[in-house]
Amino acid sequence: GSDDTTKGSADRTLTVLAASSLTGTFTQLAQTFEQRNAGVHVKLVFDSSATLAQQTIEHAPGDVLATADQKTMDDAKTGGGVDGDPKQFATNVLTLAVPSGNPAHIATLKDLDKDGVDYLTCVTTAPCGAAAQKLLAGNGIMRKPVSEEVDVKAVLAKVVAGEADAGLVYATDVTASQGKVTGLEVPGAADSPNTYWVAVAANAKDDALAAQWIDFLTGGEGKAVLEAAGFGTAG
Amino acid sequence: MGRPVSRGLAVTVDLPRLRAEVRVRPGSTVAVVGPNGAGKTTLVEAAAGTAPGRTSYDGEDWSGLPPYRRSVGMVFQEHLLFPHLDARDNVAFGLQARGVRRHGARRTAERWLSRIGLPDVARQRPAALSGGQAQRVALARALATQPRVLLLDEPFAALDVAAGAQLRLLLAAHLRDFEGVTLLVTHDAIDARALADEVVVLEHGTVAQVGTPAEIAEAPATAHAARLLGLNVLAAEEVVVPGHAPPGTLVTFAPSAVTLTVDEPAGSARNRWQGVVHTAVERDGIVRVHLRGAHDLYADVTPAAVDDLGLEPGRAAWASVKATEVTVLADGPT
Amino acid sequence: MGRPVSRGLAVTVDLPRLRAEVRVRPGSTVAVVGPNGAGKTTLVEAAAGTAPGRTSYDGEDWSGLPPYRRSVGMVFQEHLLFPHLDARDNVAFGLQARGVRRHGARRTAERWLSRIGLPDVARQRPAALSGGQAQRVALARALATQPRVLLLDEPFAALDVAAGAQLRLLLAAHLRDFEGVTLLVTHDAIDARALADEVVVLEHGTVAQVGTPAEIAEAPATAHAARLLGLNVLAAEEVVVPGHAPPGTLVTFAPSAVTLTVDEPAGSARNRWQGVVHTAVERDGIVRVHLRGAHDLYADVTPAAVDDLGLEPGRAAWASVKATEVTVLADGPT
Amino acid sequence: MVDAPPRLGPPPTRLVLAGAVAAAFLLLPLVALVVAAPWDRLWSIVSADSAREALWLSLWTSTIAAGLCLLAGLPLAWLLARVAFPGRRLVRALVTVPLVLPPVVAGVALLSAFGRTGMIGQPLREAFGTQIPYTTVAVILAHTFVALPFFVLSLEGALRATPLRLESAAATLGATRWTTFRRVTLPLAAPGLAAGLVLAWARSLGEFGATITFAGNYPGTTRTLPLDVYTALQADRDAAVALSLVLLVVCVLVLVTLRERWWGVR
Amino acid sequence: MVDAPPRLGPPPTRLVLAGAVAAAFLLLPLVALVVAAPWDRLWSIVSADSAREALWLSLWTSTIAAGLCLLAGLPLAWLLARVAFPGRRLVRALVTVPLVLPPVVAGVALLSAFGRTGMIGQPLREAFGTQIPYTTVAVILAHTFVALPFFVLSLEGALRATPLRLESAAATLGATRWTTFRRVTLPLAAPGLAAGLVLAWARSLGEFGATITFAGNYPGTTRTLPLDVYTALQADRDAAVALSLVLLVVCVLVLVTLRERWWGVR
Ligand SMILES: Nc1ncnc2c1ncn2[C@@H]1O[C@H](COP(=O)(O)OP(=O)(O)OP(=O)(O)O)[C@@H](O)[C@H]1O
Ligand SMILES: Nc1ncnc2c1ncn2[C@@H]1O[C@H](COP(=O)(O)OP(=O)(O)OP(=O)(O)O)[C@@H](O)[C@H]1O
Ligand SMILES: [Mg+2]
Ligand SMILES: [Mg+2]
Repeated sequence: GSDDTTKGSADRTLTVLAASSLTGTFTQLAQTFEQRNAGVHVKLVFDSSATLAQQTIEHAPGDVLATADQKTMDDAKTGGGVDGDPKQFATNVLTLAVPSGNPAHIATLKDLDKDGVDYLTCVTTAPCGAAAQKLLAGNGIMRKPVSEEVDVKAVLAKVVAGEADAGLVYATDVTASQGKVTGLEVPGAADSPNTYWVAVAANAKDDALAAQWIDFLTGGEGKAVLEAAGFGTAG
Repeated sequence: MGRPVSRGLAVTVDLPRLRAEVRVRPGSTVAVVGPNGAGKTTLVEAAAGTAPGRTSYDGEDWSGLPPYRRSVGMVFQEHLLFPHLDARDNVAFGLQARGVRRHGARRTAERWLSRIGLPDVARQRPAALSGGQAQRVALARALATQPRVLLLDEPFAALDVAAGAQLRLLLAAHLRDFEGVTLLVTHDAIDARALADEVVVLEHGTVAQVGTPAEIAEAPATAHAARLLGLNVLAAEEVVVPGHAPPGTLVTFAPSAVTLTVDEPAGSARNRWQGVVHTAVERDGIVRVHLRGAHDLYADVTPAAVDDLGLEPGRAAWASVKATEVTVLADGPT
Repeated sequence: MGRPVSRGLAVTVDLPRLRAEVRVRPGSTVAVVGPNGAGKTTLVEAAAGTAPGRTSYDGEDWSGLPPYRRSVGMVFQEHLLFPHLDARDNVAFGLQARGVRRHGARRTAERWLSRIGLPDVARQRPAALSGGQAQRVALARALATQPRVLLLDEPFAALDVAAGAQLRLLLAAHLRDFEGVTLLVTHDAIDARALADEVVVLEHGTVAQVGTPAEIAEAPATAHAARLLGLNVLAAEEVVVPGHAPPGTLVTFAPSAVTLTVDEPAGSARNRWQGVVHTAVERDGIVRVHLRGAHDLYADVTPAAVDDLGLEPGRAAWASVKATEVTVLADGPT
Repeated sequence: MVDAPPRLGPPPTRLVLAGAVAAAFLLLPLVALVVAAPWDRLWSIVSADSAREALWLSLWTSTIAAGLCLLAGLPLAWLLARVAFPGRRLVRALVTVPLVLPPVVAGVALLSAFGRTGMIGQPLREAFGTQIPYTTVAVILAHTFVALPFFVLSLEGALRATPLRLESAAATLGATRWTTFRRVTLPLAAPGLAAGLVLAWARSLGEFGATITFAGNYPGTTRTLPLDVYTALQADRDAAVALSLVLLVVCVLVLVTLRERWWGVR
Repeated sequence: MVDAPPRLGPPPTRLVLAGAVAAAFLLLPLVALVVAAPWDRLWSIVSADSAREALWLSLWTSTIAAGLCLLAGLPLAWLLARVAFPGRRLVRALVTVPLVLPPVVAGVALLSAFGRTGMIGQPLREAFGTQIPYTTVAVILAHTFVALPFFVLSLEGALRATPLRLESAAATLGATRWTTFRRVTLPLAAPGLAAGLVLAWARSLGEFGATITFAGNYPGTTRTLPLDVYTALQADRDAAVALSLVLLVVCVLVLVTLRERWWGVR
């Protein structure tokens, strides 16, 4: 539904519900968007994709939903949380992150099988965990991770802190770490990338502005910011 | 409304540890006496509504009522002052609970504190009061609300002589034109006699005797009642009595009736026992001599007699008592 | 070790509310008497180490020691039984704290409970004890550890006459061959006289008098000491005394020295006052008559005299006392 | 007590040692956190508008939640401690449940009750058109739901320790149960009440899972400081630590100054 | 007490009403949760090996954590309530801090202290080769860290309410402070102790954020039931609700049966 603000364009607010992994890029994009559109204020709400999808179904305030995988976007659509067709706007591939100095001397994914190597993945029910599980099986890694973390940021944090010898994270995370971790390419990762989706929420107050954000996101400027952060925007 | 109403207070307790019924006529005071553990506290708490029991006052049935709907004022044996309130606010509490504004209640409380001789402790909390001071504040607290039923559980226990005398006078003055009723638990014969119109003797959880102080003093039904009045108590078999005393009963005689001599007495006294002086304590110009032998005997003699006979502890002596002085008690040995 | 050692107990308290020093010779008992709030409890608690003060015993300095390193046994004025332990375990507590095994401590505790006449309450918690029972258990608890210093704060306050007599005997027997020392706080002249070798009179936070019971009875230094012994206390100006009594001092005479007559007395008695009989209370064969007039006067007379003179409340009467019976007190009015 | 507390001898070594170990165990991670904090950037992180906004939101919602705990929890604790109603054992156990529910599930439960299609939420919406989730009211409800059990349980323990006999004494003086509650029971339970309030307030201040699930993570209206910490954690872990230090310092400051004054606890 | 409690009149209506509102507020979301549960799939979700394993791990680690709280927190609470050491106010406030730290940050703090590169963890690993994170020990430490403040604060409140004079009496009977603590102070504070233990145990049972951050999330060693719930939540919200119900039921059962028996609380 849409009920437009009567105060005119001077006081328009856009509420974007976005997966937590988009925190950095969306914060940056929101600033640019606000500069481009005088009088527009962008409110960013970050949470896990599943929770946000649920929130749109609950008709939580929000104009745009951006999830970090297809399944949660499908859930939102099925539940009536979003209008129209969701658009894929980015991809992300898993890489193997090792702490600076690489204390366990890990060169390839195979090294995860060495004794005494503590590595981490996301919990298998989360998109990044599911992907990691598939990749590890595909590469014949037998040893289990020492822990399945809540989300990919938790994996990254522990690798950065040296609490683990390696962790499967997204390429964007390696970029974001600003050199605190080194990314090693994982064979087969690029074949099944994680996809990011965006759609207008069913409960949107300002459909036009929401559409404008999606255009901005999928346009050149959006792509540039996403790519700079390590996302893929080809798909 | 149709059913017989009795004026004054009626309390009935029916517990394993106390089965008793006590009535107090309007305007009168009943002293409840009895050995430790007899059930005195249980009885007055039933009247207050803090222990189970049936109570009626002036025909109103109070049994179902909580304490605050009864017009009672109670001095608890353990004082039960509120530790977080100072003495003045403790006394003012009842007035405030009954709707008096704080300022007025405090002024009244201060008057009461003066009346009990403690104007200076108004701002002290119970932890900073001495035992006797706490006891007096508790009495003031109970009196301040001017209840129709006064329940006093050993209100003079921790008092010094002067304060005791002062508060007894205060209470006596209060009771003189008091239209309500008073239940006074005491271990002191003087209190029972000076303040009470009637005495209830509780023993082993039942009422052993009811009567005026004089009646009970004349014919105590139990050893406790006799002892409370300072009498000697012996088994009937061991004493010559006027008339018949069934075996197993107890007899009693006053210490003042006992004559002490150093040699075996020759006169008309038919009961005589030899013993050794255990203690000899003077009180108010009378020496009470405790003679130990086959029995514990008490004799009251003059200081002069003590000097003449040399009744020092350890000295052997004879005690004798005339049969006419001996009373037979109703109950058996306890 | 060079510094003078004194045998027995020495307690010094230096607080705003009590500045006093008390000594107790080995094997002896000192009774501490005084009005409510005089500082008696403060004094014995200082000896126990639960209140500030300096204490030494048999030359050992106990001042820095916590209570458990002192060999004391204390009966607190408020009993302070442990609410979560039954009577037996309360008595056994001190023994167990001093290393006796539970089983043995409980057996000893049971013996003590029998000794104080309460074998049946062993398994009752303090909440289910009557006031007097609690008091007795507290006494047993203090005695059971056989301390060298016994501190008894009004140990007989809530007791019935029989229990009081029994426990006084028990305590007297205990004290007879006791090599430690005892401080006994009491409001009862009989206790002071029967149990104590010496009496300390505390008033207004200082020691007003020290002496044997007889010495103090003969020449009380304060009104309280006099009143405690049952004497009449008046201002010196109002009484003819032998010798000189400075104005502002108090004089005292025994109730037994007072003669009552219905008509104005003619004899040699030089002090005479008219009044109205307020109460007449018999105790142990003696009637104490309270005469109210310009002063409150007490007279002890025989019951026969009461009958002869018709001394009922409300009756006017004369009191007279011979000047030779009057003692001058050292301090001023209180 | 005007006197110094009775000198009962030195505290037992084993208690002092065990207590010190406990204190060290609690303090060590805090010290480590402080040491690891990004001291150079601290001020800029902490003084950001969003952080100030979140802190302020946290403080006032927690305070209101603590107040609600007082209003609603005090009677409940009293009922549990003093009134023998049927089913009391069960109610007492059920009150404990929000403690063991993972906070996120607590949020789900709150949604089931007050959400759009919830048992209360749906009728409410249909009757008045109001919606609770994703508003500041939801934050307060979430805080209260999570903190209330702490308050009730610790207060109930304290109420059980106050002497019943004093309430009897109050009743004989004419005090109704309400007056007795207000003038006797409450003052006597004051230390326990203070402890309970501190527990409830602190638990609210740190609440995360139920809030984000039930109230969402909207800046300005529902993003409390812990949610801001979470958000920061996604991009900049150091910032998250710095923001947590703010919580820590605010909490210590408030407790050291307010509590000791209000409750006279030394 | 052998007698029935004194009959001091009916409980005041306003207290009953407010208490009922509080109880309803706490119970309603639970009822909603139960109603919303996937009853058809419940048994299969709940009886899964992984759920049973997680429940068992949760139960025993929480119980050990509650035990550690007792061992370490009891002395600390006693010191705070009874000994006037310098800095007591500050220590008391600092003890409250783990309450307000968002659990995830608590986990970060624990890592900074006991992690591989932590203040204690690094020397520990270099000296003995032992590592705390990713082990069950870490779960227990995380639980204890989070639950200890609840225990200490609620117990301290209860200790302050017990009469000091009884401790004086114990001392005159020859009891050292330790004996007095054991035989007088502790039994008198029993209701508060029970409340504190329940709080600590329940808080441990529901603990999520600190555990997953510090100890990790691996089935069998560190995946407690709340972590299992979270794991399920990512994929299947209904399963998460079902698993939460297990926590709920276990908690209520344990509290209704054990607590009432052990502590004689009616
Ligand atoms: N709450 C209770 N539960 C069970 N028994 C109790 C309870 N309170 C008192 N008792 C018992 O009931 C008896 C009567 O107690 P009560 O306090 O009425 O005696 P009392 O006459 O007041 O004695 P005292 O002169 O010592 O104060 C005692 O034997 C006592 O042990
Ligand atoms: N903790 C305290 N702090 C301050 N003042 C106190 C404290 N305890 C007692 N007092 C005051 O000190 C005085 C002496 O008290 P104490 O208890 O020693 O008297 P006492 O002689 O034992 O009296 P009683 O015969 O009434 O028991 C009293 O005036 C009392 O108000
Ligand atoms: Mg009694
Ligand atoms: Mg005293």
